[in-house]
Amino acid sequence: MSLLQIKQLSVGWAGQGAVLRELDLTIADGERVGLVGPNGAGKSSLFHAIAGILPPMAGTIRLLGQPVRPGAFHPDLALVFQHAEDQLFCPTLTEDVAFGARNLGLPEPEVQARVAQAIRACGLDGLEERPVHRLSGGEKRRACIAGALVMRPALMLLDEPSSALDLRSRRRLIALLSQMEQALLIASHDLEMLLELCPRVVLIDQGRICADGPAREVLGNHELMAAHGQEVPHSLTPHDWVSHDHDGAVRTAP
Amino acid sequence: MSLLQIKQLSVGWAGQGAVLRELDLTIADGERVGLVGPNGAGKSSLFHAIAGILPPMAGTIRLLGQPVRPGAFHPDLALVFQHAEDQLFCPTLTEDVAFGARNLGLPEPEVQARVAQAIRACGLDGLEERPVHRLSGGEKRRACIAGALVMRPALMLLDEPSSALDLRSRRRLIALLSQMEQALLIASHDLEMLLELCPRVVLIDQGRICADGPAREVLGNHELMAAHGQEVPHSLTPHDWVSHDHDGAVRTAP
Amino acid sequence: MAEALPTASLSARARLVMAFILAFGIAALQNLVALPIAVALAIGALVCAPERRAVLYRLRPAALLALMFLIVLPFITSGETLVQSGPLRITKEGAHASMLIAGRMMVIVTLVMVLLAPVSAFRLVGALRALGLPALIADLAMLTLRYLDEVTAELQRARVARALRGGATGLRGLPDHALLLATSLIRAQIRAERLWAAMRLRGYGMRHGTLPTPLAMRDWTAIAGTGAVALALVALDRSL
Amino acid sequence: MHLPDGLVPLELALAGYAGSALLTGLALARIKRLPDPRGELPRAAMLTTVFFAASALSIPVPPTSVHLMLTGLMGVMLGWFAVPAILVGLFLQAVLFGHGGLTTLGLNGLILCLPALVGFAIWRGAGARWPDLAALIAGGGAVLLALAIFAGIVLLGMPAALDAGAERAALAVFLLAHLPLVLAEGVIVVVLLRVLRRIEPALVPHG
Repeated sequence: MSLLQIKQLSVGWAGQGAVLRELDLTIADGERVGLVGPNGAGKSSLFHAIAGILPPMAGTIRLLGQPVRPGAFHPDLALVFQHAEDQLFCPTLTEDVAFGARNLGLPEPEVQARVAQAIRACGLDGLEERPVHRLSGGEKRRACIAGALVMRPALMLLDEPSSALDLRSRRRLIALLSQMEQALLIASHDLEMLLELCPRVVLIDQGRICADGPAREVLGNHELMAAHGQEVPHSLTPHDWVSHDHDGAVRTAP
Repeated sequence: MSLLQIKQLSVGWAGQGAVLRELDLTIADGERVGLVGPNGAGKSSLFHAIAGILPPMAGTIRLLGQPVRPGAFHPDLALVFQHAEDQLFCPTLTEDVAFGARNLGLPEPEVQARVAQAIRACGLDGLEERPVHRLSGGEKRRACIAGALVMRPALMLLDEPSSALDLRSRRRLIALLSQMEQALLIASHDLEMLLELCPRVVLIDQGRICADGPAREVLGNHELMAAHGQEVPHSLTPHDWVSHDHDGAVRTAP
Repeated sequence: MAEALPTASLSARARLVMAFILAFGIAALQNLVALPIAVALAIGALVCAPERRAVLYRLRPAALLALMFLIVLPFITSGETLVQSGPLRITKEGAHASMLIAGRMMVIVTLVMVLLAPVSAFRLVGALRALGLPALIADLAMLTLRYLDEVTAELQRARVARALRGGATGLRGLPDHALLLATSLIRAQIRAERLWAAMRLRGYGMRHGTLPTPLAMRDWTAIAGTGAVALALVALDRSL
Repeated sequence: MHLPDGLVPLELALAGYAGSALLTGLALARIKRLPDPRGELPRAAMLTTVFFAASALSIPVPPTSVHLMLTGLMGVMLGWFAVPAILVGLFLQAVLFGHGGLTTLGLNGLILCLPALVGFAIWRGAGARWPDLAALIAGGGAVLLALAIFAGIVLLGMPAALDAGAERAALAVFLLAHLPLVLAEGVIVVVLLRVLRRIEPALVPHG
């Protein structure tokens, strides 16, 4: 049984026509999948549909064999938003991380244990009592992940997790995600990160899946990537040394 | 006479000690300088000090030979913040771009002419009456730049201009900045962009300048960059093909 | 069609002044003599308005309220019996009062909406500024409007995030709403600091109040015409 | 809870405008005495945006759902800025959504500004010593005060022939219908001010 099974999914916002069209996607337990595509391709809508925020116009979404009911609480699934600020609303880090665990109705010692574990896993030790708005960008991102981890979801959806992070924070985030056992679906423009994390990449454009396969094959396919407004990541471009024109074209030095 | 002359500048936020320490920096007219360093190195504080938002604890800042007075309006200097949203505070694009020009006390026809010119230069034609919150991320960034250009500053400070932009928008931004005649000081973690735009790069860490020189030399110096938590940009790393470990280390394939 | 209307080219300032004149004129009516004329005027304006769909939509809260007055007031006012059925008794005074209140309400709201619907909220605030609203209040209104959609969207995303993490529903969820609001206020404070820096750097407060452009002839004509209509209605109302 | 157009007699509406104008003048004079009135503006505007946005979203209070009024909280956090902020909000609600009215803008201003200023005064006087009590009064109490002023104005403006028994019944229904709001607002303001005093005390002076 696959963890997530999406069949013939069509999704749209009221009065604006379909954003996703008859989309099929299956994710196995523990699998890490990158989701790429231009802005407006439908990545966010897909996440909203999977999380049950946006009711589908047609098609089915099954998580662990059960249909995802719009508006219901699915602890097996966690969504990490692009803007960390939108999802950190408790006064301190500990309280925020504990929020989901408390709502699962777990006994308090179990909550405490899970919180401590999630905070440690995300490298946030020592910041337990810090007000969330005083955390740095990278810490906020990891705090969101800790708040999701504490519910022990089977699938985590991450929307642009590395955006607006500096190199060090980005590195830490990649190290953290690479150690996780959960299945991850990561939407990102940071193709280098996806290359490091995800063996499999899905390219979507205009609400349809245009490619689904091994990361190196999809991201390294110049023609395919260019057709959907993407650039092949630097590390997949064979070159010794490059110089750049001012018009932005990349030219290989002799 | 140099455009910007900073001598022995020390800066700090109230009650938190010095963030910048005895810093010297000179920028010539029309020069483009990249500013790199880890988060918390003092890049934002330097920008705030140059713009007169943060009064220096010691040292002098001269712009076009005149001292920068904290709190005063310096139309020769423009600062483009990282958060585009928070500096586009007028209802429509045209009004926002005109804001600075109107405050210079220019006659209305001159204001109109400058606004039209800035909007054209930034490739925002056709969006004149668009409410600013309806602009895309890339358009917002360019709108901020247009709002700065309209005052005809001699020096523009840009804080992470390419953050949160998709590839296409980033390309457009680089093309725009590469054509500008103003002196630019660009703080960014996007080293590839700095490499394209700035002949000179300044590396700061812990409130001090650690390196100041030609971009390729500073950014290509593995030892120096690693010592300050930075990575040498991919395009300066000689390699044919690389593979990545899951712990994030880059390994060159045989 | 919109171009054919004489009101299409009116300035936001003239529209505001006209809206106030009409609103106060109608509010002054005390009898049911002039009111039918006002109702006819409002219906005519609504039919001619290019934005009638939007206006109709915005009339809903007022219509609901007016209906409530129409239904309730006649029964709870003492006076001369008009109709009686069992314990329920409609009085003449009650019927008069309810029709007067509901009629005035609908006429005012309709006319105001028809006049102001074509103007964006930003331009309305700009018009108020030109009409002498203190700069501090006008700036406050502009900034509030500018960030309203965004802050609303942020709050809604935060609510979704709370729900996805199993936030309690009903009364037990109330403290969570306080937390969301607190977070929003802290974000507002941080945003305000950045905003202030950006405003100052672009010379906020440097400009000495520029004089608003004078009103056009058609604006003056429209205002004078509206004033005459309002005066005539009130005079007719008082003549009895 | 806004007074609509056409309900009250003209004289009362004009008196409302006079009262609100007086309050605004007083507030502007107090604001000008602040060390940096212009620098306070962005903060006041951004907080106002949040209050305005939050009151537009409904909050479930079984068996119903309410729209928060937040007038007492505005007083606590904005001080004298609450007066222009409330008037701006009322004007926009009237012209954008048809809530309230143009002729009753002055009266509605009084209904909300007076409780806001009372909330401000209570918090300044007692916020440091009895924070929870002051927050409760500034939250739920301000709603009650606004309800009272609203009811008073409606009674003044209603036709004289209104049946006394019906009047009392209507008042009772009106109060009962707003009890969930009083409760929700009281709880929310107490929790909110506790949190802010703990993690961002600069936002709530006098606390």
